[in-house]
Order: sequence, then C-alpha cells, then structure tokens
Amino acid sequence: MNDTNAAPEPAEHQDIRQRNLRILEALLFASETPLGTAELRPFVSDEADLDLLMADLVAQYADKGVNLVRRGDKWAFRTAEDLAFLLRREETNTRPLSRAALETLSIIAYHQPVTRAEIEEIRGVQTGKGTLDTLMEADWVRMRGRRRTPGRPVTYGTTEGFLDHFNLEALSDLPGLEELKGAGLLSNRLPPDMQIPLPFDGALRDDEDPLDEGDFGDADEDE
Amino acid sequence: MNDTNAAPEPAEHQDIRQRNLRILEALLFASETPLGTAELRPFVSDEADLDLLMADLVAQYADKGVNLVRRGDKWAFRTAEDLAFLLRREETNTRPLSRAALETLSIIAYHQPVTRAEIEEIRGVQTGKGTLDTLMEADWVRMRGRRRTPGRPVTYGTTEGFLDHFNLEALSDLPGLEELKGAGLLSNRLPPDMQIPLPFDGALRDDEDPLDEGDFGDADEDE
Amino acid sequence: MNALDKDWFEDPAPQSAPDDVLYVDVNGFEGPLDLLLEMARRQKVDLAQISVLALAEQYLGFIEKVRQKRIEVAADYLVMAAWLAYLKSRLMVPQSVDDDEPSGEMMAAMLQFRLKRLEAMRDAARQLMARPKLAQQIFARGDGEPINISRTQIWEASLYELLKAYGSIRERGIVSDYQPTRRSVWSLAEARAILERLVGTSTEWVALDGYLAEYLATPAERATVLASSFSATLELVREGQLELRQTLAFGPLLMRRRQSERP
Repeated sequence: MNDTNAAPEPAEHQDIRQRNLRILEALLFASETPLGTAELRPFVSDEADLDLLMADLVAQYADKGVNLVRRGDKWAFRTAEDLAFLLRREETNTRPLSRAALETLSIIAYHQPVTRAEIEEIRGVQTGKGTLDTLMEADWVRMRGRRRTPGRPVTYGTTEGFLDHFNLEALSDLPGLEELKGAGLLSNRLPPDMQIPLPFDGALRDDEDPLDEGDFGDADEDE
Repeated sequence: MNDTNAAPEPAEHQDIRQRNLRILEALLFASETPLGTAELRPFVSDEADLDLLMADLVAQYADKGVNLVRRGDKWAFRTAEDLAFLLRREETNTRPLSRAALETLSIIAYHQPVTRAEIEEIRGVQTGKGTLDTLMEADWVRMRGRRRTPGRPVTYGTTEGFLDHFNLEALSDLPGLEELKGAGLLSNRLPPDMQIPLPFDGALRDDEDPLDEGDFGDADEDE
Repeated sequence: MNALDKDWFEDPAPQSAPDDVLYVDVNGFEGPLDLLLEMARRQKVDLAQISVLALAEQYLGFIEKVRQKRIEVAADYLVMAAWLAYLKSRLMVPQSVDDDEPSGEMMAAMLQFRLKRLEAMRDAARQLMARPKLAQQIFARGDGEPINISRTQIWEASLYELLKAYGSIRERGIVSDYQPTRRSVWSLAEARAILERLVGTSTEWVALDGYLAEYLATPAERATVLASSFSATLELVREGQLELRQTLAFGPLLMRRRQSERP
C-alpha cells in the first residue's frame, strides 16, 4: 500500500462511489415501496458494496428531516420521528367529490334557490340522501328556506364556503353560456332556446318562507 | 461586539436554523406536489428567512440524486435530471396529445396571457371543442381572467402543473424563448413597431379583468 | 391522428411526395396556414426567402383543383383563398399614390411572419415534448407520506370539474340525433363569423366583397353571400368593430378592424 501509487485510485473510486450513492438516493426516493438489495443491485456498479453504500446513505441522512430507515430487509425514506407532528395535523382525507355530488352542487350553484325535486328533474335521477348531506357537511350548500308551494319543500343555495373554495368573488363570477361553450364545456350544438339561469343568493325571495324551527338537523326528512 | 459574549448567540441561532431546515426538508420530502410559502411558513420559526433557508437547502441537495427544484413560486424534491436515463419509465396509459393540443399548449405557454381568438389567429384554424378542455383537464392550462377589450374574452395561461410536468423552474426556462423573442415571433404583429411581450403567468395584467361579472350579461345577449 | 402524432416527433423533413398527395390529403392538414407552411417547405428554402407570390398562386391553384373535383373543404381554406387572391392582385398591380390600402409587400410580409410564427410554435412544442417529463424521466416522491389523524373529511373539487359537470348535465337532456340540413342561404351569423375571421385582428384596409363571393359560394349562392356579408358588415360597423369606406359609387368596399384609441 503505497500512498503515491494509491492516490489516483481513491479519487476515481470516490467518483464512482458518489455516483452510486446518487443513484440509490433517487431510486429510493421515487419508489412507491421500500426497496431491497435485489431491486437496487442492478443499478449500481458491479463491484460496489451495497451494504456499505447503504450504511453511508443512512449516516448521511441521520440528522436530516428525513431519514433512511430499514423495513425488514428493505430501505425507505421516512420523515424523522421527532418531526412526525408535522404530518399529524388534520386528516386531510381528501377525496374527490362524487360525480353525483358534483352535478348536484353545480345545479344548486346555477339554479339556486332550488328544491330537491327541481334538482332531480334537471339531473333526471333521484338524488341520494347522502349527496346533499355531503355538500352541507362540506359547507358548500345550505338550506335557504321553504318554497311557498304545496308541501313547502326546502330550497337550497350555496354558502360563502362555496365561493371561498372555488375562488369566486361572487356567484356572478360563474361563467355564462358563451364561456362554457368557449371552454369546450358545452357543445355548440345546443338548442337555441337553451338558457343558463342567473343564480341568486340574496335574502329570501318572494316565494320563499324562512326555515321552520325544526328544520335544523333533519335535512333529509322534509320530503 | 465581543467574541466571548457573542459566542453562545450564533450557536443557538445555528440550532434554530438547523431545526428549520429539517422541518422544511421533512415537509417537502413528504409531499408529492410542490409546496409554497403558504404551506411552509407556519412550521418554521417566526423570524426565519424562508428564502434564505430554501437557498441553503437547494445548495445542500444540488449534488445529490434528489434535487430541490423551484416550480414557479413553489418548491419540490425531484430526482436529478441527469439520472433520467436510469429511471426512465415507459409512458403507460398516458394518451399522447393530439397535434392540435400540443400546438395550442405551446402557443399558450409562449404567448400567455392569450385569448382563444389569438390562438386561432396563430394556428390559422379554429380550436376544436375538446382541445382546451383536454389541456385544462391535464392541469396544464387555466383560465386566467378576461381581456379588457370588446367581448371581454377569457385569457388563458399555464399552471404550476405545467411547469412541474415539463421540468421548468419558471416560464423564463421555456426552450428557445430568447431566440423567439429576438425574432419577434412572440408578438401579434410584424415586429418593428411593437415591443415584444414575454409570456407572463403572474397576477392579472393591466388589460385583464378577473374572471367575473358580465358573464351572465354576455350569455343572455347571445341567447 | 396516430400518424400525425408520430409525424409530430420526427424531424419535419420536407416530404418529397408528388403534388397529387396534397389533393388527397386535405383532411390531414390543420387548416389553411398548415397547408401553406407545407407548400412553403416544398420551396425548399428558408421561410424568409420564399416567394409569396408563387406560394399564393400554388395555393389558389390547389383550391381551384379541389373545387373542380368537387371535394369539400372547410370554409377556412376558402377564406384564405380569398385573401390570397387579393394579395396577389395587390402584388401585381402597381400601387397608386393616394392608395392607403396595405401594399402587397406589407401583406406578403405579414403572411411570411405568420408562417414563421406557426413554424416556431411547432418547433417550441417539439422542444417542450423533448424535455424530461415528470413521472417519465423525473420523479416525485414515490411513497409520499400523507398527513393524517384528525378527522375532517376534505372534499376535493375544482371549479373546472364543477363547470364540466354542469355542462354535461345540461347536455344530457338534449336529443342529439338531428340531421344537419344543407344550407342554401347564408345566415347573418355565418357571414359575420367568416367576416370576423377574414378581417382578423388586422388593422389594415381589406377589400373583399368580390373575392368573398367568388371563393366562398357557388354561383347560385352569390346573391345571398353578398347580401348577408354586406348586412353583417353594417352590423359590425354599428357595433363599432369595423370601419367601412367606399371611395366611389360601386367601387370596392374596404373594411378594417376599428382602431381603438390610436392616434
């Protein structure tokens, strides 16, 4: 082991080593599951000592916000345990709104004040109990009042939370017929008498009564 | 400024700084999508200089297999560009964009904010239903606002998703942008008499209104 | 579509196919500008050097053949033909001094500019698609760590999805099996749409009624084309979108986009 002879060797080694480490980093980062020797081996240079490389990586990340941890005989990046609180806010159990709910919401937005029967007429299908519940729970839809017609059905409208979520300053920001066409959301072959209503979210209309006292809490039993 | 007095200060600073960096690291590592100041700020100490911290992190990861990259106003960890050849995955179940959609996308990217009529003027052909639709669905294109000209047409621009997908830090990274600008090809007219606009995805411009009022007025008139 | 996509990523080497291919392939082009660009490429010179006059003649000849063979082409192609016929006449007839219509050279430069711009945008698209893309060559964290515990259900919906849902409901009810009727009369709306495309955003005077009738209509339709486009012109003038002038009785009607707030 002569120092002057060995000098060029380590430099080259160092490059290869660095490259292997970068590859392992990228693979482990991009992988959807923890990776083991079998999956990692083909990507590093043949003579590389995988265990040594992994030990090196583990050490590099030991003090970082993210650590490289063993899961059985595999490895994965995981948030450092002392920072787990960062990921423990509210359960952002984000789920996309169902198609039925989206449709119902859009009808309420454009046609408000609107009753459940009217929503069903426009959609052509019955609206499940859960759909309106979901929309009210999300604080996008509210009961406005009762229509002054037989049966006094509840009228629905959108909330401020709705405007907030969809980043609208006012209901009048909802695009009109021409804009929907322009964006390709409505075809150009519509009947000429097709109309898009002007939504109304002001106080109660002439044909609306205020909600009854018992209305709060039993949204679904009114019809 | 006495060294012996000052000594404990920097050490404490250093601890806080280290902790802030770890927190940013953890948050950005955990997220699959880019995060901005709004998402990061609440978790670092009040007096921290977020830009400085981010610059520090970017530098720390510059040589690693995973880099911290900018996407518009946000940051994200992404695998290093030079490892692309190793990690390349087949394009599975992504439908290739039509030629019309590709052209429209590049026109929107380089000419934004741009109206549909301007896109059609450049392509010399009407934009089919479904083209803008597809681009908006892919989350590459968004409606920005309305041009303050007769008819108040909607202006289109690109999204952060566009930057992320095409691996661009900002619009100024668009390939060939400088040459196009130099050749006057980003203008709507023959170059000599015009100052040449650059693509712009910031807040609304002077000649843009927010997407808003008047929509229904327009639509009703057309019916 | 697939053939086009494939073509898109390949170098657009000038196809040395015989001219006849063009006639068969009208539908393969993305509009008249695309067709012109292809024709210009066949001149095998830099776009800055093309002969616009030769290009115009080639295009007009092409449209002529298409019409003889009674192949249907979209109105856009005919609008372009009308414009090119006008351009050709401007290029060939010397300009009188008091003529403040755009010179043929101006119009030719404009066409060249549009061709270059379209080609540049295509090239840009190609470069964009050649970049390393997310989830193909560049990757995000594969196993992101979701934020959990507390119980609030957050519903995700974008304005776009909302509007799309609304559009699809409103369309669902519409019976879609109507047969488009063949028109023999130009509606005002049609005339207006075509005029708007023809005048475009240009602020130069264009005289077109003659070319319009010649290229856009069969002889039987000329009267209705002229009547409708004239009425549509007046309508556009009334709305302040167009300016109209006629220097002598029965002379050509010149129009241009109204210039707003320009000295």
